[in-house]
Amino acid sequence: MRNDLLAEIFRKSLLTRVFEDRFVRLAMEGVVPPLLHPGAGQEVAQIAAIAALQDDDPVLYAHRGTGYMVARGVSLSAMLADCAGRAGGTNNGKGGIMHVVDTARGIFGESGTLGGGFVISVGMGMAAKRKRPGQVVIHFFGDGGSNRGTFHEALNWAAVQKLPCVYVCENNGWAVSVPVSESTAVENIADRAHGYGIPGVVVDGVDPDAVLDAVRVAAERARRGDGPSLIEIKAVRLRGHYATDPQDYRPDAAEAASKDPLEALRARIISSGLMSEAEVASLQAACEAEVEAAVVEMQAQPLLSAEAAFEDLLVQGA
Amino acid sequence: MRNDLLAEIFRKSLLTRVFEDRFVRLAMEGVVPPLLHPGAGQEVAQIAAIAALQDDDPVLYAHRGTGYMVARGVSLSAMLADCAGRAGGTNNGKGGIMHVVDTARGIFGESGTLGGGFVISVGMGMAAKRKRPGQVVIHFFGDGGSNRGTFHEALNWAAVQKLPCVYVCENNGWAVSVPVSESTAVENIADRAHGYGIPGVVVDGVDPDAVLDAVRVAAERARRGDGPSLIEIKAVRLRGHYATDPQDYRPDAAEAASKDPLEALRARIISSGLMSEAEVASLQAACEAEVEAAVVEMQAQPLLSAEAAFEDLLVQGA
Amino acid sequence: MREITYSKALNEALDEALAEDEDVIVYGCDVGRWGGIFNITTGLQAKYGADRVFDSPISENVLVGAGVGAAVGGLRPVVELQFADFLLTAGDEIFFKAGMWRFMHGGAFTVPLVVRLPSGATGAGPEHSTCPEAYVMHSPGLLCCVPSTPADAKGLLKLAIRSDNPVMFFEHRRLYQTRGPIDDAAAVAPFGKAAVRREGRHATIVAWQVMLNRALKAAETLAAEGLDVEVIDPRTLAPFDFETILASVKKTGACLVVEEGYRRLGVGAEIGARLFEEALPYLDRPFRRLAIPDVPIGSAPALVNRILPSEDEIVAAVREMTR
Amino acid sequence: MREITYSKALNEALDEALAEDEDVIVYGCDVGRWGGIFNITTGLQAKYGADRVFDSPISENVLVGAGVGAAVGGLRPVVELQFADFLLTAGDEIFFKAGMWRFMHGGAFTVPLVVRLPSGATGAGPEHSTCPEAYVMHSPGLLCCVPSTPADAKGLLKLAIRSDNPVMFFEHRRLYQTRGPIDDAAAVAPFGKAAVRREGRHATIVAWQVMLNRALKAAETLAAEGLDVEVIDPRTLAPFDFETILASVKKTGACLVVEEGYRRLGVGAEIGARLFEEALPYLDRPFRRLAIPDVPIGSAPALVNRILPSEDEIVAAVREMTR
Ligand SMILES: Cc1ncc(C[n+]2csc(CCOP(=O)(O)OP(=O)(O)O)c2C)c(N)n1
Ligand SMILES: Cc1ncc(C[n+]2csc(CCOP(=O)(O)OP(=O)(O)O)c2C)c(N)n1
Ligand SMILES: [Mg+2]
Ligand SMILES: [Mg+2]
Repeated sequence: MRNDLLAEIFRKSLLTRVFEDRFVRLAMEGVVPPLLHPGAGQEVAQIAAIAALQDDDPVLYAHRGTGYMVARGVSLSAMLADCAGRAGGTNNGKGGIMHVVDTARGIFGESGTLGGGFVISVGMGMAAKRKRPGQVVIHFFGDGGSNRGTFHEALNWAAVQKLPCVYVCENNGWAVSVPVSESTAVENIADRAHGYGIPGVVVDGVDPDAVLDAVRVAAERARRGDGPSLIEIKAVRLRGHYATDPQDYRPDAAEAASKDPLEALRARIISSGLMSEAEVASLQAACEAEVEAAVVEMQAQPLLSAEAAFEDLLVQGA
Repeated sequence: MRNDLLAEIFRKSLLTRVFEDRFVRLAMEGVVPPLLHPGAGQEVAQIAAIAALQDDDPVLYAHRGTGYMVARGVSLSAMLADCAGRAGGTNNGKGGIMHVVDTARGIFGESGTLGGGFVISVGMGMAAKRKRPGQVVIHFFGDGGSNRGTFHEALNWAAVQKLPCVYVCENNGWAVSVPVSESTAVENIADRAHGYGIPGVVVDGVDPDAVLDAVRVAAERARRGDGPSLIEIKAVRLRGHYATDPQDYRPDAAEAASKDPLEALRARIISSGLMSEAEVASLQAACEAEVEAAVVEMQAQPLLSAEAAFEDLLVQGA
Repeated sequence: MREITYSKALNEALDEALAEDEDVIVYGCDVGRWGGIFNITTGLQAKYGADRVFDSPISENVLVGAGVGAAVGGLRPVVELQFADFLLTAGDEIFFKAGMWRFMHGGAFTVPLVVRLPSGATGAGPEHSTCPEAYVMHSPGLLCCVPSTPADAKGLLKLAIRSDNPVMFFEHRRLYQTRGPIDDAAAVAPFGKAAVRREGRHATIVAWQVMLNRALKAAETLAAEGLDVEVIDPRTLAPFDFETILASVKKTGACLVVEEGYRRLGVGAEIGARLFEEALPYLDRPFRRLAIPDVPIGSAPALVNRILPSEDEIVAAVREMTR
Repeated sequence: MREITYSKALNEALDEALAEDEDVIVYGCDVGRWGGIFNITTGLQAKYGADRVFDSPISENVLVGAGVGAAVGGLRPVVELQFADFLLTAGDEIFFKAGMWRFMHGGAFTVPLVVRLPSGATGAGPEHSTCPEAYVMHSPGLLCCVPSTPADAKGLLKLAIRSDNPVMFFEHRRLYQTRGPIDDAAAVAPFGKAAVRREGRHATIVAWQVMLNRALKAAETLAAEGLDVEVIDPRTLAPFDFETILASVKKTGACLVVEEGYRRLGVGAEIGARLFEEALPYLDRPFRRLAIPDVPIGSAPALVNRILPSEDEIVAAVREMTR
């Protein structure tokens, strides 16, 4: 891919990592509830995937990580405010980090029940097809979530209708403590594409070029009116399921740590001469500063009124 | 297959056809509600599939037809009584023809919501594996029902657990008025087996040998502990969705009628010299007599007490 | 005034909604080419095209879930589930996605979705017979219509499609062939306005759909005995017009709710509890409910009839209450 | 007497059930190797093997549906859904398969299934916070346990596993770490027997789980003011011991139900309606309910606390009722 794009993916991935690490520390300090499922290890692929789309193509995501939001430039302080129960957030105290939303940036939210997004994405594809030709709906989900029945119903109907949807499975090998091999009867989740007559491809989550290309191909197919695709990213979950998960069920934690795609990208950026070590260090410092500024901005926001509990349910007078 | 088995499949298929045709007439006369979904065209395959199993291997079926029950020798008058709201039925007025049950003959019932049987079959497979090694659970369902999410959840988990389950899709090309091509993104539903790492085979529903063989192979695999299989029978729905369906949505009705597997089997039986025309005629007469006797027996039963409405829900004192 | 059937009224509402707003789409199993297993969508695909009126796979989760997504994406989907019972088959999508997608995202979306739910006991067994309105009325974020007349069927369905909120629309299958007057010029009362179908002063009956018809017949019988019963049709269960019931019960002092759902924690439970909360000084007579006595609905007609509240039972209950 | 936590009590019940009956199996997401996300199944896989205690895919429909099938096939499955809310995600399997498989097949089967449902608001958002007991109590064919103490948690879970009926077992997550005495020799009261947790004569409060604890604290405050409140813990919602409540309310003349479910058509609605049906002459005071005010439960703690009934609100309600 072009150098500037690669640099941008690196910058956003770094910012995501710094942001989430700071989030975890805030959680330990009790400033926000510890409800983040860290995306460490998956942010490079998430951001590369988003880079393959138009800036406002709708994104439905799952619970792991904030790379999607950072990729689209969602306000960091807003995400923190969501979690801290303060004003200035995106969901008015309703959904914390789980339901970050920013429709102007194409961030269309998350289903708290895993697999709930598959079916929503189908309808969004139906609307895109009719109202916004050329728009592509992307839905990210985990290996674990791919065993929900909604996966089947959604992919089948999306394929029948040739909807402009791209399904991206981030297979990090684990669903909380359950390894994919014990929950899933097939090695590559992408193989399930056969059952819906659509392309299914596997890409390595360490390789942003491969991810970008795969999503581009799928998005072009979607825009042509040829229907959905299934992309499986072989990913690595560097941290616990949730921020403070001891992970004692996990024999592969050390091995995983050695496979950090962000480290690989950092090394590539430096060895290819795209940035010097010093430039990377100052980028890191800039990310840290940006995150600190977001923390300060969040903390300056007033707490939400408890009466927000009664808002945002029904549209009044409709 | 052996001649005696073929003759038996023919006899049972004929009996099923005669029984269901009589049922439809009873419905027109108002004796029973018109809730039968005629299995005409599918009974040969249904009965051949059952013939591949042990006599008490559990069967979960879908709504179309009664071949499974006739194959196992369920009392015809009991099935009629179920529908007529009389004593002597199998489900005490609760389920009519939809929920015929006869556990002694391995008939384990039906889910009224399509696709509800997939998940039940997994649990029955779990119980078979632990409590009755060698037992195989078979579940019949339609092409339409295969688009329920439960298909996906069940086949995946059955495959992970290597359960002794055999999944038989009777693909008759229609779900009520919707052709399979408009609801289903893949030509062969058997291809979905790839997504669960299990065998998926297609057989012609006109060919009882092929059906028998496919189910035998699947049952042996299940007994060996190698897990489930998916078999797709290309079937033909000769009648309407329900007994009195005018089927005006259906361009292929005449073509379907020309493909009646029972007629093909009748011709084969005669042309191969297994039975003479006269023998077939007298078999037909015997079936008719058996069905008439069942009607008489059913009509001699008292009507169910309306208090049965309150029975069969919870086990008392447990 | 014209007289049309309840099913024709629904068909007209869909037809007009499709004509008025090109964002309206209609889909579900068999609704396209065939016009629906109950013929409510007859002719609509021919008129509006398969892009707007279409068949679906048998996939209730995605039927409803896609409806939420399509609504979020700017369409106004009208989804048919073939039997109201299937609302529980799509439980996550009805209660969490339709009911809460807007809420959990802080009001970022509107969800103008209508789910049509043909309900009622016709002998098709425990999973094809219920009137499961109570599940909806218990759940935040969902509106709920229960039209009893052709005029309401048409008017409420049109309002439901225009609403920016998700609406669960219960059509009673045993009403499809009933006829009633419809005044094309009249404005439809908004959601949350009950109709007093008959005035009276000795007791109040709350009922809708098939039970409303039974209640009205029972009221005639009772009138001949000198008992004047007020009969209230709530028309929508969410929002719920409790005020009309309260005013009636303050006048009559006695309330009977007749419903086709299960009794325990049914709609009647809520009405009884609220009356007890808000009208105790006016309550002359013990509250009464007639409902399905907390067993599933079997298929044999004798069993079904045994548990559906009957006209005779309504008459007897009112006699007993007012004794 | 020993003191143990509620979560230890549940773990012991499972342990003993697995030891007593080799047909008992325990499964769900993460219950095997990890011992469950709330550590209720800790140690059980090591002790009984992966054939009897095992992990599952994230597939709630088959988790519950396979439970029904396994029960029909002669096992006694105990299934964990990670959050009670997911009961609606597996709606068909819970309400139609578990609740009706026996019924619709004329009693041919028994369905000795237990579904464990960790409930309660802990700030995890609208789909991970509810106490959805009312959906179960409204539905025929399901038993429903709501243990409030470690002793009941253990006793009722053991009974549930031994029962030949399907049992929805609600464990409140905010009780897991609470401790209480347990008398290993004492027989557990059967399903359908409420416990009077405190005697009193001025008002009756019905509450369970976290709300029971709040009610008991409120009762202490009220006692200091001279108001003696009777506090009843139903222990099981189906079967439901209405008689104990009726007797109490006949004595006190005033009833308040405090629950963590949605208010409209909640458990309190049923209690209120039944009292109004059966005890009108004894009802001195309007009925009162404290419950979630019919909005989903957001994630910010301030919002959650705003809508969960508090000790102060209970105190205020009783004061107002008895004024
Ligand atoms: C329907 C449903 N079941 C279970 C859960 C609880 N849960 C949340 S995340 C998770 C694991 C998800 O695994 P995967 O989809 O692989 O995503 P990952 O966490 O690995 O990114 C589980 C079981 C849920 N939220 N929804
Ligand atoms: C969950 C659910 N959705 C819809 C229905 C209504 N329904 C009953 S049979 C049927 C068509 C079934 O098609 P298929 O599975 O192909 O079986 P066939 O009738 O062709 O034998 C439909 C839509 C149902 N019973 N359950
Ligand atoms: Mg994973
Ligand atoms: Mg079919």
